[in-house]
Amino acid sequence: MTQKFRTTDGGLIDRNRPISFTFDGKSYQGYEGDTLASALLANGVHLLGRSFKYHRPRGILAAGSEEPNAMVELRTGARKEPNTRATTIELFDGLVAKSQNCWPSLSFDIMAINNLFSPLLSAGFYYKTFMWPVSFWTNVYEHIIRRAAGLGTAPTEADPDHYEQCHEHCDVLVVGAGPAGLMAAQAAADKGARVIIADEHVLLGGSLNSEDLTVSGKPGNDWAAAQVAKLSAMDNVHIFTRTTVFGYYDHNTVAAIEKVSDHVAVPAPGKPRQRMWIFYPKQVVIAAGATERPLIFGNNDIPGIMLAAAVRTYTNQYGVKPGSRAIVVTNNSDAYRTAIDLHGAGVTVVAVVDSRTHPDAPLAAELASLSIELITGKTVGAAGGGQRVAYALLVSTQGDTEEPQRIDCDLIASSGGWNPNLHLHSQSGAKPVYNEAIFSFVPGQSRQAEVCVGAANGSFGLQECLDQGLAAGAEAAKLAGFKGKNKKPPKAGDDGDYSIEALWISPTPYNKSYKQFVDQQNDVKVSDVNLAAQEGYDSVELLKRYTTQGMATDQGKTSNVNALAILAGQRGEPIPDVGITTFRPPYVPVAMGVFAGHTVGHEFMPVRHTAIHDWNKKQGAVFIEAGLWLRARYYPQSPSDTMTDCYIRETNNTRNNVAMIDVSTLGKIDIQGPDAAEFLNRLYINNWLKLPIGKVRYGVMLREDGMVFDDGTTSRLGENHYFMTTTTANAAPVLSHMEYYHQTVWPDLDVVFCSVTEQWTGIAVAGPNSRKLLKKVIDIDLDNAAFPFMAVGECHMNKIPARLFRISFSGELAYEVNVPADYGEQAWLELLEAGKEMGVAPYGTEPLGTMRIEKGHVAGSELDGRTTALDLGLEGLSNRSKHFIGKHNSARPAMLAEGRLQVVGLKSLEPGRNLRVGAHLVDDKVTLESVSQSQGHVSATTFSPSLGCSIALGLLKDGTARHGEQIDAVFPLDDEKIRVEICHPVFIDPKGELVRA
Amino acid sequence: MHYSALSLIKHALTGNRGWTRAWRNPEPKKQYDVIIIGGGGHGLATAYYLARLHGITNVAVLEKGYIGGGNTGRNTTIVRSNYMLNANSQFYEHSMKLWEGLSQELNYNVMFSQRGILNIFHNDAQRDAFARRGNAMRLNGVDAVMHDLDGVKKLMPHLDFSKNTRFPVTGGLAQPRGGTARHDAVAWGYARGADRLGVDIIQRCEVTGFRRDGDKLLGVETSRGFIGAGQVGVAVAGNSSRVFKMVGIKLPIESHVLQAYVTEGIKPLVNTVCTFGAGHFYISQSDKGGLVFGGDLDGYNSYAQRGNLPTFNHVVAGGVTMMPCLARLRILRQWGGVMDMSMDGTPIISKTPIDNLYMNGGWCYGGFKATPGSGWVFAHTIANDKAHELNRAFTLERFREGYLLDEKGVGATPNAH
Amino acid sequence: MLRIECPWCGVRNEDEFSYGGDAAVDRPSDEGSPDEWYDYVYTRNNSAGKHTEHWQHVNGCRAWVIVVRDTVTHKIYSTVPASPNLPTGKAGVDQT
Amino acid sequence: MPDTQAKEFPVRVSPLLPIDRDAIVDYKNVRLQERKCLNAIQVLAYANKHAETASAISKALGIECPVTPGICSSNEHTQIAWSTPNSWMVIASDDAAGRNPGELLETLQRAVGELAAVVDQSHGRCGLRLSGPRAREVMAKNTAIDLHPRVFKPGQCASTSVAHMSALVIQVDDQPTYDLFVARSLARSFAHAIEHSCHEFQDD
Ligand SMILES: Cc1cc2nc3c(=O)[nH]c(=O)nc-3n(C[C@H](O)[C@H](O)[C@H](O)COP(=O)(O)OP(=O)(O)OC[C@H]3O[C@@H](n4cnc5c(N)ncnc54)[C@H](O)[C@@H]3O)c2cc1C
Ligand SMILES: NC(=O)c1ccc[n+]([C@@H]2O[C@H](COP(=O)([O-])OP(=O)(O)OC[C@H]3O[C@@H](n4cnc5c(N)ncnc54)[C@H](O)[C@@H]3O)[C@@H](O)[C@H]2O)c1
Ligand SMILES: Cc1cc2nc3c(=O)[nH]c(=O)nc-3n(C[C@H](O)[C@H](O)[C@H](O)COP(=O)(O)O)c2cc1C
Ligand SMILES: [Zn+2]
Repeated sequence: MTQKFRTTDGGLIDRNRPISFTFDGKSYQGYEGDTLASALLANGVHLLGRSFKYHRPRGILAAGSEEPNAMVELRTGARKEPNTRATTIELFDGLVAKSQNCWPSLSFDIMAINNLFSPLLSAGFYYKTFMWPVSFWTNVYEHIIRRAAGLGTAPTEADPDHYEQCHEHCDVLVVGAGPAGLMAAQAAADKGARVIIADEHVLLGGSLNSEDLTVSGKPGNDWAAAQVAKLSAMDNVHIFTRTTVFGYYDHNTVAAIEKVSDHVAVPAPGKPRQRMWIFYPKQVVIAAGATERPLIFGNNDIPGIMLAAAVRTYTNQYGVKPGSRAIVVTNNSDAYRTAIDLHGAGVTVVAVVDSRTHPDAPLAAELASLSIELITGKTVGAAGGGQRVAYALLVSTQGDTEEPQRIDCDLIASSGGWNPNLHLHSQSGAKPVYNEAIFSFVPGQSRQAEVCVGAANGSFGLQECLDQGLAAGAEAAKLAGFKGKNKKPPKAGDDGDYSIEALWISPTPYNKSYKQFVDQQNDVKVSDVNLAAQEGYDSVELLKRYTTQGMATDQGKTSNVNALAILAGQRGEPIPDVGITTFRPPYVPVAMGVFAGHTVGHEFMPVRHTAIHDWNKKQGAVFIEAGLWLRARYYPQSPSDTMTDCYIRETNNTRNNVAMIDVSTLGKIDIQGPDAAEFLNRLYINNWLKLPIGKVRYGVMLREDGMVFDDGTTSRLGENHYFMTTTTANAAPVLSHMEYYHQTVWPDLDVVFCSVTEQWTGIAVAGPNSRKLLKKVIDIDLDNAAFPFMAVGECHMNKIPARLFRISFSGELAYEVNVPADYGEQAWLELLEAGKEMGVAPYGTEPLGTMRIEKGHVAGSELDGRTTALDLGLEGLSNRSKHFIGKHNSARPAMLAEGRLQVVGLKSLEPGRNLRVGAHLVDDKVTLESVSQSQGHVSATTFSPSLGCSIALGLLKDGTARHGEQIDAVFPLDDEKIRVEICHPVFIDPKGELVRA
Repeated sequence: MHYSALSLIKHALTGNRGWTRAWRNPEPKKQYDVIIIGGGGHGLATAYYLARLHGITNVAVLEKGYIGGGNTGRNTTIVRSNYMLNANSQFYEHSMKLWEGLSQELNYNVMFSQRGILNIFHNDAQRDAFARRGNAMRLNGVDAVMHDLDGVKKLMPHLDFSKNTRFPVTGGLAQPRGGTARHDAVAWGYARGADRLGVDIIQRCEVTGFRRDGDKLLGVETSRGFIGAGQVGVAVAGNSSRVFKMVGIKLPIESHVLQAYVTEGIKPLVNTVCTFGAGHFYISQSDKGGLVFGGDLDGYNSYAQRGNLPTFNHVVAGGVTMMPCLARLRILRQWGGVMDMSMDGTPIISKTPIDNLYMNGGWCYGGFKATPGSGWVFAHTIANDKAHELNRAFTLERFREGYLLDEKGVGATPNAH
Repeated sequence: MLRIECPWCGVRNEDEFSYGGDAAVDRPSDEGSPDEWYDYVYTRNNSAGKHTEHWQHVNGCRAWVIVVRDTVTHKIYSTVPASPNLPTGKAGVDQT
Repeated sequence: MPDTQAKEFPVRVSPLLPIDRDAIVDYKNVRLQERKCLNAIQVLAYANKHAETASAISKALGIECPVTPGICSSNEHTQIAWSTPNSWMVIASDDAAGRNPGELLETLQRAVGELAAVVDQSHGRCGLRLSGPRAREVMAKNTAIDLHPRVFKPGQCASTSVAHMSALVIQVDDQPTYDLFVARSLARSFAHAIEHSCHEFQDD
């Protein structure tokens, strides 16, 4: 029979909807509403995996996201998810899961031999060994350590699913939909506030679904369902199920993950797998409940040893019997309910073992009425069994000197008390404080607009939870600006009491030693904690790092408080003095895809296209990235064309004839106002007060530290109207820089400006025939006298309104036409048409680079943020009698000292051997092997069609004074060395006659 | 107590009860020859080398919290010496050489793992910049290899190599000797080493001021009272400005948060340290199996020691773009450290305007790899009252004069380095 | 997530803004000494606590604003326009 | 500049051309379309001329020019959106009021005279219209500003980051309909990102 361990009835599963799944290749059945863990338990499967270090059998400890042990590999192939907690996986048809960290099989795992060597594998053992012989570290030891580490294996294919991110604002965010959260949401919503309530589970109600409790006379889960129905009907409430709030960030920003499609085999079309929500609440009510902590005794990690409340959850919510013979071991009253509920489900409860000597009388009476034995003043000292617990050995809390009492059982439900879930509270910046009544930490002073209620506040009584939830919800709404009367809380049925006495470690049975696990996932034992303290790793943080306690995928949710209590005991100090380790996001591990959202792959960064892009693409242009832009790099004419073929052809066509390039990517800034000239004068190192209307000027800007920032041309279009261009790379930084100075430093300047980069398509027409070409389409006089070098004018290009600039980057007679971008492609086509008879052709950025190198124009690779105007040969432009940005720091001693890298031209002296960017310049005494001081480097290279050799620009120590010398350009990465001649950086037309022709 | 496989067996047989403290827990003395403020890797290494190489053993390291609790304990542990500028290259290479013998030197396994570091590039401009750097490395005697696409595929088989991707991978610059180390162990190993040579390591002892008599430095005020010192070295990373403010020195440093993250542990997937060329993302896998990764600064002055959300999202987006199979792996923890960002991105290891007061800081996001080298030259600087050749360029005065060491070329914008 | 209240646009996420650094440094005049210029460009108070700083609302109205923020808690005390000459925005920008 | 007397005008080519369909997204509950032939004129007031400029614009266009941030006033053809502390974006489709290209620009230039700079951005922006019952949810995936009907209503606008790109958002009606304006060069990436966010609603 399948599902042997299902109760006959009850539970919140849908027994009419069976679901098939496989675990380790074997098929099982469960029901809708099950988790993988509950379904496995229903089938009597308790062994789920092997532990990290000793490969001990591990089962299911808990029933929620705090689970340290029950981790499986879920799904297969590209959808594989290692280390997935069986306790949080909603069962779906066709689910496939596998155990991890075991070989050859889960039940027989060879590495379990580590168990025998455990004294050797004590805390921090690897720091003390593996150092000899030295070479073994890299080749042998580390290899083994790495293979042993990690539990599951990662998928290696791209994830086929997608993820999303969404933003939502609200007045009140309620985290957790247990009784406290539901009340808080209701109270805030009743006042009209925009409310978000989020819970990890699909079924809202929190512990009401797993406990046998009543509210307003109804079963707790029914009350919760009614409450949820009421909230769903309100349009000011947004309910998020399957949504875990995982991070509390600055300024009350809260992040959550919604598992949109994890409960189905494959997401529905268009649906994301998971979605990150970024909430912007005015107020937050944290009603996240509490996590039970296990008692620590010998072999407390054997499958079948579970948290007492988890046992209730499996019994009540999932209709599962986690065992047939149970004992309950506790130090508090709450766990008695486990015995009562198990009994109700038909499980034999052999005994309740309470470490306290005076347990709660009514509860004791109730046990008696059910004929459940109550043993007080004792606890479980150790458990026994192989892959499933078989017995418990009882010891007195004082320690014994005789053989322990043995009780046979297949389930031990253990409760060591409760830890409020303070993660979010603590992440918000608050400091939790220790509370002696519950032997755990409770919320401290709030640092953000946040309050904890219910079990998260250390208040475990159901009535208290309802009362606090209501009051906090109402108060949060009020703080968010909503008025209205508070309602009365509903009446909770009696839920017993929660008194507790501390018991941190059980005494071990007489004369025996056992492994007592603190952190079950990382296999950290009590002895490891003690050893760490003994060796001086005795603050909580050092303890954590030395033993790795709390560093596993559960982040110590069930182990941290136990660990620090043991440490405090070892140090002989009170727990609050020892303190807790820092809570960090995320509250539960969250898939990386969620943080990335849509911003991956092609959406990681947008692409910028010019208006001529489609034409370029049609031509088969090869593109290059320039920031986010795509620019045509060169235009192959046949499949066999290499880049060199192309740029030589395109360069020749420009130098000898006429060619066009799309220069739309340059930054463009429209500047207007009475103080525009003065503003420019302060931005640039050169003079701007006397630029005539209709003229263009080249300018250089420095950063405040004296280094060159950007260069470009600025034109004067009207009395108070200028048009600036920047380099493509610096378009945005230059605009911000100008806005900075205008708004913060010189707000009195009456000038306005804005970017018009996007408005204009820019086309450079260059070459000796450029004037001839343009004359055919431009409606103004282009003769040299009327429109000389550095002139600008407004005109039409055929019907298209345009601006024409006579500037040149190539060193040829050249113009730049700007037209509104929607006309860009048409303008381009008209120019091509007009130039057809002259053989006009497009050219890309590669020949552009060639020509600028030949012409000695510095660009990005020389303006590398470390060069001054002097280094770049531009100091001549500067006017030091006026003020400009960077003036003072560009005159510091080191900026003028000898030994700076200065721009030079370089010519290969070895025909047929081309210089390469990134080569360094060294004197000829240096061999490729020797350590040396580089004297500079090659910043830009090309084969110069005009000179017929490989040339370059470089930055060379004191380069300006070294023209004519020879030096080696070395490229040790490829064992290359080329002899070069240092020369003036302007290789062609040094007087600039061509551009003025 | 010597650590070895043998001692491990011996102690295992006696229930591990024989292990003694790795370092003592002494009460501070009244007076020390040298006080080092800051029990991070740098402070502890400095103390170790002062004792070991310069015979100065009357030394205390004062740590306000627990040792290694600053950036040493929260960094992504990348060790490399792939710098471009000569002064940096030579200094970090010296440090690299010390790393190579560190576990033996300290008799403490710092798990230095030379799994290599690979900087991916995506276009010619990036390749050219890496070529310049790689060639500079080689000229300085540092190992560097330029890989083409196939070479990258061998080292990092799970990157997105599809052609139609936003940022196709075209190659990478590797430093095979680069790698990672077990960060905490570095602090602990130096602490134990220094302690064994007589250095006092004093935790939970915050320096709150300096006591001076005119120009003469007398010692430091601390949360545990005044402690006298002949010389004081400050190695407090992100807190440099706060400590130097106590003596009226305003530094060319801003404090910024850098975040890091670790995923759940998995079996080996990433076998080298790898950086993305198109976004802020770098990744490696720890000995414990977690993928440790990080990206850029949060971007604004901060002492918060925790990271914010937008940077988190951006870094992970870069990671998933570079390596799409990461999407289903889960992040376990996010944290942050306070970086001492200098104005040119290069550290300061230097004398200060105050006699007998020395500074070690400005490490930005790269000081872990410097730990041995930094301690070594800082100890030399303190012992000789004079910089070593290797830190001669790392002065405090270089900003005033203009002798900047700006690897990135972004100028005095600390959040951009 | 820092949420900065732009005096014009209202509260926006930090990723709409770009950081401009310490706003308490005064830019020297053209006659300023080399020391003053050095200080202005390179040295910072770098306070742990209240910090006056520039931000630009780059993905919004492009205004530069002066924010007073605690660098330890990240709490923002106030945000005001950097330029005294721009038309005023929304009333009530005290973010305390 | 442009000669508005000329009879013929060149054809404007949309920055989105390759994905030029009637609608980029056409699901039952959400639609994304391009607003073609856009006129977008930025008017930047000089120092102390803000109020005067506003009234000059109001007078010229017969629409109250907003002096409060975040407001967009409009009539049937034209929207005036508060844009930066010293500027507005005046938006209309070319043919909307039977105007010629350049006419709106000239009208504004004439109206503000020396009070303000008038800068044509018509070709520099791409306009998209997102509408339908799911439009708000699509926006929530792309922008962090609060678009809840209690907070953001028709007639309001915001310059903000949408899909990680700078955009101007105007709420047109409470269907809801949003007009989105982005830099021309980013238009395709932008449209693609918004389109991607709509996929979830393909079946409802
Ligand atoms: C997220 C992140 C990733 C990083 N990644 C890398 C990397 O991959 N590779 C790399 O090389 N570097 C990396 N770094 C940088 C590197 O961690 C640091 O540069 C380096 O650890 C600095 O070491 P330190 O000893 O100087 O400082 P710390 O380790 O920070 O030590 C300084 C100590 O001084 C103490 N202190 C401060 N003020 C006082 C006081 N008043 N009194 C007493 N004690 C005081 C602090 O508590 C602290 O323990 C990273 C940093 C971070 C935050
Ligand atoms: N016996 C005890 O000592 C004890 C301890 C704890 C709780 N209780 C009982 O439990 C109830 C407490 O009520 P409550 O409302 O405070 O807590 P609860 O446990 O009933 O509800 C908390 C809810 O919050 C959810 N949650 C927790 N963290 C979350 C996160 N980060 N994101 C999203 N959801 C999250 C949980 O899934 C759960 O549904 C009372 O009925 C009380 O009697 C008793
Ligand atoms: C290289 C490295 C690896 C880490 N691996 C883990 C890990 O596996 N599990 C874990 O919980 N934390 C891990 N951490 C994070 C630490 O738990 C901790 O967050 C970090 O040291 C910062 O300290 P704090 O969070 O106490 O401030 C790692 C940290 C580093 C630097
Ligand atoms: Zn704004």
